[in-house]
This record gives sequence, structure tokens and C-alpha cells, in this order.
Amino acid sequence: MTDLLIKLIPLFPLLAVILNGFAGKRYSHDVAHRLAWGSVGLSFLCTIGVFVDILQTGTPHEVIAYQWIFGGDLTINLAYLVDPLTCIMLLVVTGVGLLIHIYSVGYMHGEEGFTRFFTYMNLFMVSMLLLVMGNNYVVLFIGWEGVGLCSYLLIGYYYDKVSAAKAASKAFVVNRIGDAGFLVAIFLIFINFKTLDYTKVFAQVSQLSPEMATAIALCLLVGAVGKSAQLPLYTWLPDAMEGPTPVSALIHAATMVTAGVYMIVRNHAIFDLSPTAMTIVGVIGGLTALFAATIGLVQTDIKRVLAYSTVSQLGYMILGCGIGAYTAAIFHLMTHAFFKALLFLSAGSVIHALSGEQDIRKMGGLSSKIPWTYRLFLIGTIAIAGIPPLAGFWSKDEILAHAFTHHHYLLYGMAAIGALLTSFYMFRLVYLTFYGRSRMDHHTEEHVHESPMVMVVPLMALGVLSIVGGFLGFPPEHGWLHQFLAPVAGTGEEHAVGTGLVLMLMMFATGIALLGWGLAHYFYSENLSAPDHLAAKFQAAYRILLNKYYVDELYDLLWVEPTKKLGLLLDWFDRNVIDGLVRAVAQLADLGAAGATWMEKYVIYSGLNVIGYGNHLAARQWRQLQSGLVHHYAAVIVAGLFLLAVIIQLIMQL
Amino acid sequence: MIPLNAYVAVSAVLFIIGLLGVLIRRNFIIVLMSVEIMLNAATINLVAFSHYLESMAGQLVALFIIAIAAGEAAIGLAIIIVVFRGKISTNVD
Amino acid sequence: MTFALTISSSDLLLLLPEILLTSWLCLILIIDFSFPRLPNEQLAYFSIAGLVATLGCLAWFDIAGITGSLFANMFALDRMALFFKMFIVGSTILVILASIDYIHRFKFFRGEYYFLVVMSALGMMFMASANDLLSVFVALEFSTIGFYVLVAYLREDTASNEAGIKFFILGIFAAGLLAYGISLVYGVTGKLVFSDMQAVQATPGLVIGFLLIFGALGFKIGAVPFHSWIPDTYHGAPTPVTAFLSIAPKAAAFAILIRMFFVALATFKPIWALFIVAVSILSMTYGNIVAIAQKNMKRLLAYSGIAQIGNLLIGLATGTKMGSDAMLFYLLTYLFANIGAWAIVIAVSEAIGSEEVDDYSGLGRRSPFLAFSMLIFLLSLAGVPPLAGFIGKLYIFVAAIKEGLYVLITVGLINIVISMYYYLIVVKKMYISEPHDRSPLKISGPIKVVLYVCLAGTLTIGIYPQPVTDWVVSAFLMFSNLADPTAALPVPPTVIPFGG
Amino acid sequence: MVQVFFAYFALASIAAGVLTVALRHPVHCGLALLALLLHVSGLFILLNAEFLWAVQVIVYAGAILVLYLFVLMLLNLKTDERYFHSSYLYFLAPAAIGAVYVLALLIRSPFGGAKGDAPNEAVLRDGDTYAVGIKMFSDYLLQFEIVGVFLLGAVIGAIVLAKTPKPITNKHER
Amino acid sequence: MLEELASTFPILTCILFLPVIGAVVLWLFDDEDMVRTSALTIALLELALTVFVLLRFIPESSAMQFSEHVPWIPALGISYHLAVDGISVLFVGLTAFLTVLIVIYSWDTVRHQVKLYMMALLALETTTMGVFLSLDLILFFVFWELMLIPSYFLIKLWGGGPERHYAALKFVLYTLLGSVFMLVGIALLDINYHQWATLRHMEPTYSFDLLELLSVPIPLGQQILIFWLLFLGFAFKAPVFPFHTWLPDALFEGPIGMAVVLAGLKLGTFGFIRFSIPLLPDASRSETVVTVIMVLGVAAILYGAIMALVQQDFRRLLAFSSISHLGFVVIGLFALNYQGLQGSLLTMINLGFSTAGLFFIAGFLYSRQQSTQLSSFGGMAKQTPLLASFFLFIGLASIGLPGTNGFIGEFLILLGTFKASWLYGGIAVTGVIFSAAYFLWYYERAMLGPLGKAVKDSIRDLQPREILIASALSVMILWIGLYPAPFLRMMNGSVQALVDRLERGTVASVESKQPVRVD
Repeated sequence: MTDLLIKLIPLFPLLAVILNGFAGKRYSHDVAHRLAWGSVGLSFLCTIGVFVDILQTGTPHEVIAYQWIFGGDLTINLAYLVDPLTCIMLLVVTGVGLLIHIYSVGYMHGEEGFTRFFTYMNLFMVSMLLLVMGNNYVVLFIGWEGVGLCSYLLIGYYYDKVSAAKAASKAFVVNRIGDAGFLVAIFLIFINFKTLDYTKVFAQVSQLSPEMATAIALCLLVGAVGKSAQLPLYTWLPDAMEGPTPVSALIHAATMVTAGVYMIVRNHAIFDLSPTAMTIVGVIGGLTALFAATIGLVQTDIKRVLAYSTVSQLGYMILGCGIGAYTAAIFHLMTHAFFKALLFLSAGSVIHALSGEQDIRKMGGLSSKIPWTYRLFLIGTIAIAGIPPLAGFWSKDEILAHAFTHHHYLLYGMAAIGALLTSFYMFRLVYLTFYGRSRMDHHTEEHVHESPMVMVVPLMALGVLSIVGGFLGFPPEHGWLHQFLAPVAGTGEEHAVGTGLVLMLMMFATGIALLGWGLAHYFYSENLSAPDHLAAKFQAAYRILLNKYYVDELYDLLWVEPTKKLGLLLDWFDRNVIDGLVRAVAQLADLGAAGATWMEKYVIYSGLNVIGYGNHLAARQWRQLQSGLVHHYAAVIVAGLFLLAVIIQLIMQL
Repeated sequence: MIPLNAYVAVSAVLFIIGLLGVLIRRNFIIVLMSVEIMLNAATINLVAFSHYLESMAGQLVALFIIAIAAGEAAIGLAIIIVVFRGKISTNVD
Repeated sequence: MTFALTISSSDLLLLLPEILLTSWLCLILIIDFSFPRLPNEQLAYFSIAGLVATLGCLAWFDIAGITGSLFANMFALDRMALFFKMFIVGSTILVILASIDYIHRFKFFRGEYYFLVVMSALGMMFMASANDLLSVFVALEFSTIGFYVLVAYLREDTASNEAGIKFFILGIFAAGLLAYGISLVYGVTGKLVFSDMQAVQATPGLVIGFLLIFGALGFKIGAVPFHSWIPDTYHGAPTPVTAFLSIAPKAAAFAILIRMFFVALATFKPIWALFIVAVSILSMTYGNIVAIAQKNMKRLLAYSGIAQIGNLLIGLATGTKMGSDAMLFYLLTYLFANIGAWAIVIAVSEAIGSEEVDDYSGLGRRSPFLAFSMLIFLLSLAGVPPLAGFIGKLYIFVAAIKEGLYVLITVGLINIVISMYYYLIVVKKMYISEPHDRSPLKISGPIKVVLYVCLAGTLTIGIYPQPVTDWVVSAFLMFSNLADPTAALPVPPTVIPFGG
Repeated sequence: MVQVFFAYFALASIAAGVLTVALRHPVHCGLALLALLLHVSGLFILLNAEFLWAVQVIVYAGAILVLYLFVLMLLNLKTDERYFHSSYLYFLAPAAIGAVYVLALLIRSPFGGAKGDAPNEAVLRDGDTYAVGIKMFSDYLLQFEIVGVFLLGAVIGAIVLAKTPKPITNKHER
Repeated sequence: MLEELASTFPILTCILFLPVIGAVVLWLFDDEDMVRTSALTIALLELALTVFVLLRFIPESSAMQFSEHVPWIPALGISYHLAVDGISVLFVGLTAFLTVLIVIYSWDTVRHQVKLYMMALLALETTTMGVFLSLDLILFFVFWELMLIPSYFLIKLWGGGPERHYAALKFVLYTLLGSVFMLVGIALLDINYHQWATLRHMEPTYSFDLLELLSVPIPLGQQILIFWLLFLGFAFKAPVFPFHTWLPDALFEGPIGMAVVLAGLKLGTFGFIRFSIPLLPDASRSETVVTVIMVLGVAAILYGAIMALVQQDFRRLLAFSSISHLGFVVIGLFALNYQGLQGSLLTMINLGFSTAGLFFIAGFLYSRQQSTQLSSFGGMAKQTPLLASFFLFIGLASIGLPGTNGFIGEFLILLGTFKASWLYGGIAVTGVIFSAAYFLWYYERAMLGPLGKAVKDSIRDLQPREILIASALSVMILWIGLYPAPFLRMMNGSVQALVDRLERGTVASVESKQPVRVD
């Protein structure tokens, strides 16, 4: 029964993809969207069924759909593994996915490619489900690239916009860098274990040498860095905001970008073997968290702020992985899915209300006009800022606390500063969007309206989840989630940590969050000219932040341009040198022929003859019965014979 | 007794003279004559060998060479006449 | 010394084909003289009838296995001789068919044309049987004298005259060399018959003698550096004569070369193999490279012929039975492709009066059949499978690789590519270029017959060469020292040309 | 004595040969060739080859050379100003070297082929003509016949080339 | 009864000669529509025959099946030997499949000399089939060379580029140059066999038959020499990296149909896996050979990809992407392990769908804009959504997206390469990134963004015939991508035999010396 349910989970959206993809034009948008969210809903129900089963029995399920790639010592099945970790991911993916699908019905209403949108979204669901459900690396990889593809398609949803098209390509290509790393990891795993199934790999993981473990872990990390938009490959994610907002919520906040975290947690057995790799993971996570947060401070596009905040939050998760707090990472992944989806969708609601305006400098004072959206956005903000008792606090604090108690003070410091900044820029967003006086132009202002219920209801659901989601991990380190995940994510060695320390850290974190709020309040509510003063004072820093540290430009300069230049150079080389060589040979042949003919005419037969070849037919000569060139011909024969004689004499040494 | 190689030397010299004649003379008839010299060189050789090797074959070959030289001379001169006549006529025209 | 002519009727039987053809030759002459108003087509068919009869006779000999030798072993009628005789008679038939249309260009003596062609064929038949130096000389001159006349047959045409006189001068020059070479060889060995010359000492006299003989034969086959007459003569001669000249005398000369090198000089193989390698490389490279620049179809084919001779010499250079089998086979494939190509040149020049490559533009549209045939023949010449030429080249190359002639093979292979280049130029003209004149071309019946025969030959030998390979293999059975390819001939493992 | 005759005939032949090639006027060349042929026939005498001597004098000197002279007269060729090819010097130098080389090779080369079946005594006893005749009509009969047809061909060929009958009217042509 | 028929019926001969006979039949028709219909009928019949073979093919077997063996030129040991095994059977099907599509594609895109075109196309099919079916090396060579003739005319007469004459000539001469060396290699194999056969008194004394040649040992030095000779032949045709310059020209100047064949049917690399590796296992394993070829392969991957990145013309881009893909195939082959070989084999088949498919797309674009230059496109997705979708889909298959056929092949190749050498594998993996970059970048500029200036307003989306082509290809892409088992099963047996042969060298003869028939 459970096996059947497991098989059904990805099938429903797949069915919807096929129906909508091929027949979508034949029926109305209503049918299309019902099919779309209905299929996700069914998957969600199946997931709950599976979840309940796992909850009761506690045993993972491994289901083989069919044999996929095989031959020699390699067998790769299209098979699913559902264990607690997968369960959590499934719940998040299908649950949040369902909500976002429903939300999209309202948000995308009237769009030209409505059916196309839902087809892509469902395709994404299929891929994401494969990603989290696969029982081996290759199925994971299908999902991994599949979600990349859907991300590509959805970012480029407004494909006639150049920026969208560019952002889509960029996302895919940058992701491919990570994918390449991931592929290498897969190959290394196969070479070492002769199998690619998780269970078999993890069963013999202890035989791995530390160096190999480091290599594999780092390659996996490259994959995760690409997908989860970590330093240095994060640049695609902010650009990905070109896609419709539900896409940003689902793919670029809640699910796809967390795949890297999922993957690291899934492979924690390998990471655990390599302290070096762990350190690198942690440092990358911490740096990203801090780095992205600083950029978020000054961005003016509502979705970009959220995007940088996503990068930053993903940094926390990776940081969690790097310090061994796998459960915490997954916990944060989950809560982040709730509140970030909420934030994005609310932002979408704002944008929807403002007929597409995304620049926060042109907003303001919206709290009264779209009250539901405002409230829900605020909930999300409080959650992400880490103010208890909302979800974000518990998960983030767990990571911070883990870092502190495991003596990663530097990482802790980075994370703490990041938390402060997070709180600051999120509240900055709230203030600029919802408070103060309106900076909208007149035309837009007239059309501001609250979103329809089909959008608001999912928001509410997410809002509730953002509020209560944190209690799944309460009390810290010993919550339900921890127990549930213990068989998969491991508990790590128990640290005897005093409750006092934990409480102190909690209070400190709360304090940071509140400080951020306070600062935001000061800058954007009390003293409205302060930000400009500050910006003017630290012009260079401001400019750097505003331009995102010029990373895109740097990459262009470092990689893109040189590659293009190299390409042009090679192209020139190919056309002129290699092909030129060929042409030269051809010309040489022609030239040789002409030369030989010329030589025949003027050297062999008449080069010595002053009269020349041209007039050997002259009548006067003929009347005199003269032989013209014949004697030259004869001479050639004689010379040839003589040459042969010499050759023979040389051979025989007569 | 005259050594065989004396004959060979004479014939070789004649052969070379004939060869050079072919190479350096412009007049067709004289070229033809030069070839006759070459053929004569061959016959000298053949007859000499025939004598010294006490085999008639050489003389026979020499005889056939003379016969064939005759035939070829006829053809050659005919060709020369054709060419010559043709040119005269084209010149007149 | 007594008179000892012992010829039985069974001995005369061996001479039957030649006697038959000689009588026919006289008949042709008599009919030509007696019926001056006889249309020349009829005389042509009459000549062909005689040739067919001869061919039938030869085929009977071949099938019945009638072989033997006459006149103190000077006239050898072995299977190889039969092969070459059939080859020569066959090519003569094709040439006569191809010339029926062309004859009207001759203002005088149309009947004598057939006489001379058949006479040359007769001479070449004797060459195929010639097993001694005297026969070689006599038969060679006999066949050549016909060609002297034939080449200059277009009496009004300057080019033909020029060709005739050049060919003649160089021809008798070669005869002089041959005569002197024969005299020297005779002096050193005291023998004329090839098979009696085995195991003689190598002296300068012998070397120079054989070299001169080789020069004369090389002149016949047109191998570099004895090739100089070929382009001008081919260009100037009446096209059917050129076609004849380009295949039959070469085959006959090869018969002599094979006998000379494989029998008389078998012990000197390492030496002659080397200089044949050199000649072969020179011929292939020179012929192909110069052919690229040719604008005239006849000259192009002339140079390509020089190159083909280079290919054939590869077989000679191997000095093995397989090599000579391959040579025979190659000659057959060359016969069809070559005569076919020339027949097209005749047809085109009959139709449009030009032999320039440029005037072949659009032939594909003006006469698809001609163009297609030409394509097949050119590709066969280039050695594209599954046409006959490919199998021929393959055969020869396999034989050569077996002997380790890698340098030769490499040059040969590169030459195939070069040759493809200029053949493709012609193909391009025929199929791609726009015709100057779109009117369709008329092809006469006899030429069509020639083309069908050549096409059939080219394709059949290419697709099912088995009977032909069997034939050529059996043709060479008489060389006992070559019968077993692993026999202990003084074969150096690898041969590096030019005295390394 | 024989040596003296040999020396005379040899040197005279060579001198005549040089003259044939070197003389300016074609008729003079023909006459020089005649001298050469006659002196060569003298060499034949020294070699006991009377029959060949006769053939040389009658056929070669008598018939062939007369034909040459006849044609020369017929065509009435004038003396050629540049009777050598203008480039003959370029040929002469290498040719001379080559000639000396070949000559040196040949003179040192032994010519000791197998003795044949016609000892000189027998030839002297029966006469050269008899010996030649016996051979020609036994072993060399075939070549003899071929030469017969060859001469026929030569006659026809010469006629074909040189005679100018009325052109054939084109009534049979298409 | 059908069973009996199948066991005696010379089906491979039928497959081989049906198209060329069909071509002759076409000669009889004058009506152009009639010609088209007949050509399609013949191509479909051919496809049906190959499908029959594919269905009756016994999978997981290394045996030569449907074998037909008749002596051809016994004097030289040449025979007419046709058979399919796991290595070749899929190519046979692919050839028939692509030919059908080309005929459909050419239905209204080829407007002049339709009859000749169809005849050339069918003749080309026969020769290609011959290359895949022949077990006798000379027979193989015959078809290999014969391919040039229809190809030459196809490029020359129906090519669209200004330099098509040059391209055709270059193509022919290049291939010829390589193949003449190959011929020497083949002859050396024969000679080696001959020496061994005379020593052991084996019959026949000469042979060009693959199975016979496999049964004799070849000294290592000889093997390496032969290997390089064959390598030249195959490398020129494939084309492997430094010998590639004919490809962009031929593909760009030639007609789409020809480009599909050239890019879709990887004859050169097929030659490696069919002949070089099994016949010369010791040479294939030797260090220099592997190093040189691996370096060339890796260079091809990067070179092709980087070149593709900057191409302005779609067909040139495809040409270089082909070169890059071939680099993958080559390194897969010379990884010399199961996954590498299997992956290469599968990739060769895949390219027949994806690269060939992209050429069809190029053809669709060309028939709309009379150009494949980037400057004549832009934002076409808006006007031609179907075209854009298929373009993207097939393109993604070509860059190896999981779920499409491209992924499986590439994955196996890279896995095999990694098994063999980390270094080459590591470099090759970067090709994955570049391929995405060049394809998507081009796609973005051609299809996405605002409507290009040169794009006509009246531009039509795909027509039914074009949709048929694109869908057929897409179905195959998805089929192999999602459920490759039937394909993998067909090749597994032969690949295993190949791996065994590589391990044992030439001394041990292959197991299945006797060909079996399906019965």
C-alpha cells in the first residue's frame, strides 16, 4: 500500500504535465489549473499517507519502479527511498507546493501562458519529488537537473523580456557548474563503492579513506553551492527573480534552492568523515549568510531583497550542515520554506496590488490599503528576523547555538551579525513598503487592491505555519523533529550543554533581532534622512553594496569575456590557420600542377630553348622540317635512363 | 686478333654519336639519319658478338634490324612529306 | 649445320589466331581495294568479325588449355599470352566500334584505317607471345609502325601531323635504344630467349642493355621519364587512335616486361624492384599532379594514363605472383574504364566538336547517359568502390603491402586522393556547371555499344570479380618460381627507393 | 693487317658518323651517312659476315639511303642557318660526360656469353649466307614472316600518308 | 510460417539493397509528387524491415545475428558477409528512421531536381546501411567509399551555401585521404591473417572477414601500426579533433538532409568500435595510443564547445557541438571499460536523434528565414511557440539533460572515463557546462527576447509535416531517456564481449566465432 502511494506521489503531477502540456490548449484555464493544483494536492495526500506509515513503523521504504541504466557492473534503478528525511522534504515540497499552486491560480490569472505556467510548475513538482525521493544519486541527479530546467523555464517565463531570458540562461549555466561537480562526486562514489544506491553506499562508507571522503564531499559541495546559491555561485539567484513571484516562492525560496542542503544532509555520512570538508562547508555557509545579508541592506527591488535574504538564509542552512547540525539545517529549511514562501507570496500580492511595481522606493503606506497582505508579510518578517516564538527563531537559533556550543565562534559571530542585518533589512522592507507616506504615482495608487481570496488563503495557511512551525523543534535539540530525523540525520555526539547557556544564547539572538528592528525603525520611520546621510558618508561602501560587490562584473571579466575571446580566437584560428592549412594544401596542389606544367613547358622541354614553346608550331619551322621540341623529349628519356643507370650502379656497386 | 671490346667501343662511340645527333639536330631527316647510326651501332655489336660467341643469332638480329630500319625509313619519310606538303599548302593559303 | 625446320600441324595450331588474323588482314585489304565504294561501316564490321573470330579462337585455347611454345621457345603461347592476346583483340574490337563514327573525318583511305588497326593488333599479339629479344624487337616495331601512320592519319590537321612526327621520331629513337640494348644483352648472355638467360653475371653491359630495353618498353607504356611523347601525341592523334594507343600497346609491353623481369631477371629482383619503385613513384606523382592543370580532356586523360601506369608498375615492383596477378587484373579494369572514357570523348567531340573540359559543362543535362557513364569510368579510374578500378587498386596494394613496399604504397595512396581531385573537376563540370548550350547530344549506336560493354565490364568486375580473379590467377601459373608466394626468391624485406 | 683494316674502318665510321651529325647541309649529311654505312659494312667483312655486308651495301646504302636523298631532293631543303638546336651546347656537355662514363663501363665490361651452335669453322666452311639462311628459315621463320607483314604494312602506311587520291565523296556519311 | 521465413529470408540483403533498387525505380517516374510518395514508401518499407530486425534481434547476446555469408572474391579472401550484433543493430534502425524523416523533411523543401535528390538520398541510405552491416572489411570499405558519391552530389547540387563546391570537394578529399590509409591498414590485417593462416594451414588463406581476422593473433607492433592507419580513416570521417575542418563546411554548405546524415550517423566512431578496438585490442590498450586519443578527445570536447560558443550561425554551431560530442564519444571508447563503451555506443545513437534533430530544427528555421544566421532570428518563440519548444527540447537532449537520451550516454561515458582516468574525466566534465552555455546562449538570442528585426511578420509556426518530424524525434529522445532498457539490452552482450576481448588481447579468439541465425 505504502509502496503504491510512494509510486503515486510523483505520478500525479506527471500526469498533469502530460495533460496540460499536450492538451492544454484544448480546454479552458480553469480545467488546467484544477488539474495542476489538484494533482499536487493528491500528491500531498499520498505523502501524508506515507508519512503516517513511516511515523508508525519507523522503517524506511525502498521502492523500485524499474531498471533504468544497467550493463556490466552498473545498475541504476529508477527507485525511491522514503525515510524520515525524505518524508519531511516531501511534506514541505508538496505542502508548500500545493499552497503556492493555489495562490498562483489567482496571481497568474489572465496571463497569456497560464497553462504553460502550470505545466512547468507541475514539471517542477515532478522533478523536485524525484530529487527528494530517489534512492540513488542518479535519480537525485535527474531531479537535480530537472528542477534546474524548470527553474530555467520559469525564470524565462516572460521570455520576450531580454533580462528574463538572460537570467534564465544564467541560472541554468551557473547551476551546470555545480552539476558538473556533483557528477564528479557521483563518479567518485561509484568508483569507490561500485554502487550508487544510498543504502549500500552508506553501509560501506566507513571504508572510505579520508582523502577520498574529502574529495567526494567537496565535489558534492560544489553541487550544493550551485543549486543552493552559495558563494561563489550565488549570482544567478537574485537574477532569477525575473520569473513570476510564485516561482520565486516555490523554486527560489522554498524548495529547489534547498536541494543542496538536503543533499548534504543526505550525505552527511561522507561529510562526517572529512573535517576539512566540513570546515569548508561551514565557512562557505557563514560567509554567504553574511555576504548576502550585506547586499540585502541596500537593494531597492522588493523581490531582490527577498532573494538576497534567501541566499543568506541558505547560508545559515549550509552553515548548519558545516557544523554538524544537520537536523537544525533541515529544521531551518522547513521553517524557511514556510516563512520565505509567505514573504514571497505576500510580496507577490503587493506587486499584484501595484500592477507589477517592484521598486520599494515607489511604495509606502500600503498597510491600510492591503491589510491582509500587510499582516501576513509582517508575520513573515518577524519569523525570518528570529523573534520568538515564531518559526524562524527556533530554527535559526538552533544553528547559532550549535555553532556556539561546538566552539565555532567565528562562524557564530558571522551568523550573529548576519542575523542582525537580516532583521534590519527585513524591517526596512516592511517600513518602506507598508509605512510612511505613499510614494506611488497617482495612476498606480488608484488601482491598489487587496488580492483575491484564492491568494490570501494560502498566505494565511503559510502564516499559520510560520507561527507554529517552530514548535516542531521545541525544545531545542530534543524536539519531535529531532527524534524523527535521528535515524537519518544523526544526532551527533551529545554535548552536555547547560540550559543556562542555551537560554542565554536565545536571549542574545532575540536581542539581536530586536536591535535590527529598532535600527530599521530608527532609519526608516523616525529619521527618514538618516539613510541618505549614511549613504553619502560611506559612499564607496554604499556603492559597492548597491552593485552587489561587482561580483557579476567580476565574473564577466574573469570568465565570460575571456571564454568568448578565446572562442573568437579559436574561431579565427580554425578558419584561418587550420582551414587555411587545408586550403593552402589544396592551393599547393593546384600550384604544383601549374608549376609542373610550367616546368614541363619551359624548363624540361624548352627552358633551354631560347625560341620557346610558343612558336614551336610556327609554320616556318615546320617548313624547315625541324623537330621543335622533340629533341627535348628525347633528352628527357636519355637523362632518365642515365639516372636509372646511376641508381642501379649505386645499388649494385658495380 | 681484334679484341671484342674494340668492336664494342666502336659501336658505343657510334651509338653515342647517333644519340647526340638526335638530341642536337633540328632537321628531321638528319635526326632520322642519326637514328640510323644508332641502329648501325647495334648491328656492329650484334655481328661482332655473333662472331665471337659463334652463334648465328646476332647476325639474324642484325639482318632484321636492317629490314625494319628500311620499313621505318619509308614510313618516316612519308610522314615528313605529309607534314611538309601540308605546311606548304597552308602557307600558300 | 643442317636445316631443321620441324613444324607439325599441331604446332601450327598454336599459331592459328595469328594466322587467322593475318589472313583477315589481307582480306580487309583486298576488299578495300576491290570495292572502293563499300561503306566504311561494313568494312568495320567485317574487321570486327575477324577479330571476334580470333577472340573466339583464343577463348577456345584458353578454355581447352591449349598451350605450348614454338621456334626454339621463341614463341610462347602460355595462358598469360592468351590473356594478353584476348585483351588486345578485345580492346581492338572496342576501338574499332568506337571509331566508326570518327572515320568520316578522314578524307582519304578510310579502309586502310581498319587494316592498320588490325595490323597493329596483330603485332601486339606477337608481342604478347614474344619470348625472346628478337621477337620483341620485331613485334614491337611491327605494332608501332601501324601507330606511326594512325597517329598522323588526320593529314590535314596540324596537331595530328605534329603528333605523328613527334611520335615517330621518339618511336624510332626508342627502337634504336632497344636495338642497342638487345645487342648488349646478347653480347653478355649469348642468348636471345628469356628463359635461357637465367642466372647470368651482372656486368655493366648487361645492366645497360636491359636498361635500354626497359627504356624502350617504358616508352611504350609511357612511364616517367619515358612519357614525354604521351600528352602531345594523345592530344594530336585521332581520338580512337588515342584510345587504342592508351591501352593495347601498354598491355602488350607489360606482357614483355613481365616475361623479361620475372623470367630473365628473376635473380636480380632486388635491384630492378628498386628502380621500378622509383619509376612508379615518379609516374604516379608526375601524372597526377600535371593532370590537375589540364584544360583539355585528352591531355587530362593522357596524364591520368601516365599515373595509372605508375599504379600498374606497383604490381611489377612486387615481383611476386600476386603482384603480377594484380597487374593483369588491373589492366582489365583499366581497359574498360579507359576505353569507356575515351569513347565518351569521341562521342562528345563528334557532337560538339570540342575536347576541352570546359565544354563538358552541363553534360549531365545534355546527355545523362554520357555523363553517367563518364562518372562511372572516372570513378573507376580513381578507384572508388565498388567499381572495377577499386578492386584493381586493392589487389595491387595488397600485393605491394605484402612485400612491404610501404613508401610506394603511401605515395600511391596520396596519389589516389590527388587523382580524385581532378576527376571531380570533370564531374563538377558535367553535373554542376551550366551548359553553354542546352541542346541534347546524340550518341551513335556503335559508341553506345562500346559504352554498354565498358559499363558492364566496369560494374561487373567491380561487383563480382571472382571469375576474373580466377582467370588472372590461372594466367600466371606457368611461372614456377613465382607459383608459391613464399618461395625463396631473394626478396629484401623492405625496399627503400633511391639507394638508401 | 686485320688490325689496320679494323682501325681504318672503325675510325672512318666514327668520322663519318661525326660528319653526319655535324655537317650543315642535309645532302652532305646523307653522303656522310653513306660513307658510314659502307665503312660499317667493311667491319662486317672483318667479322666474316658476308651476307650482312651485302645486305648492308645493297639494302642500306643502296635502297634506304637513296630514299633519304630522294626525299631531301624532293623537298629541296635549303641549308639551315641554325642547324643545331640553339641549346645544343647545353646538351653536349652533360652528354659528353655521360658518354665517357658509359663508354668506360662498356669497354671494361666482359662480353662472354655462352658459345652458340655455329662455330666459326663451320660458318667459314659453309659460308655465312648458308648459315644465315638455315637459321632464318628454321628457328627465325616466324620473325621473318612478321617482317614480311611489317613491310607490307610499311608500304600501305607510306601510301596512306603520302599519296593524295581524290577525296572520298561524303555520300556514305550520315 | 513466418518463423521459417525469418530464418531463411536474407533480410539484411533486402535492407541493404532495397533503397538503391528503390532509387532505380524512382528513375522511372517523372511526376514529382509520385517521386516523393515512392521515396517515402521505400523509406518506410525499409524502416519496417529494420524494425522487424530489431524486434527479432536476440538481446543480451554477443552473437552475430541474421548472418549472411557468401564468398565474393575468394582469391583475395573477400566475402559478402552481412550480420548485425549489438554494436550495429541500432545504427541500422537509426539510419532507416532518419532517412524516413529526411524524406518527409525534403517533401517541400527540396524544389529542384527532386527525383535526383531522392535517388541520391536512397543511394546514401544503402551505402550507410552497408557500412553498418558489413562484417567483411573490404565490403565495409566499399560502402564507406561509395558513401562519398551521393554525399558529394547532395552537398554540391542541393547545398545552400555559396561555397558548397569547395565544401563538397573538401569533404570527399578529406574522407578519401583518411580512407586510403585505412585501406592499407585493412590490407595489413589481411596479410597478417595470411601469414598466420599459412603457418597453421588454415582455410581460407586470405580473409578480410572480421570474424576470421579476430581469430588470429597480431603482434603488438603491427597492431599499433594498423591501429594508426585505421585511426586516420575513422578520424577523418568522424571527425576527430584536428581533422575536423571539413565538417563545419559540409554541414553549413550542404543541404539539411545531408547534414542530418553526416551529423546523425557517426560512421567514424562506429568504425572504432566495430573494427579498431576488437581487432586491435592490445594496441587500443597501449599507453601512447590511449594517451594520444584521450588528449584529442578531451581537446575536441573543449575546442568544439568553445568554438560553438561564438558561432553566429546555427549550423556552424551545431557542427562544432558535433565535434564536441564526438570528443565525448571518443574518450568513452578509449576509456576501454564497460561503461565507456556502452555510453559511447549509446551516445552515437543519441546523436542520431538529438544532433540530427537540431539539424532538422535548423532546416525549419532555414525554410522560414532562408538563413541560419543569428542576425535573422530573435524572439521567435512568440511567433513560433511550437518550433521554439521543440528546439529547446531537442537542444536540451543534446546537452544531456537527465530524462533525455543525451544524459544516459554522457553519464555512462563520463563514468567510464573517470574509471579509466580522473584527469581526462575531470576535464571532460567541464564540457557539460560549456554545452549548456553555448546552446542556451544561442537559444536565448535566437528564440527569446523581443522579436528580431529580420523576423518576418508572416512567419509560420511548424506545419504538420514538421511537427511529425520533431515529435518522432522527441518520442525517441524521451524513450531512450526514460526507459533505455530495450536499447541497452541489445548492446549489452556485444559490449561485454568487447570488454572481454580487450582484457584478453588478440591471442584468445572471441567466443562467438560461429555466427548464429535467429531461429
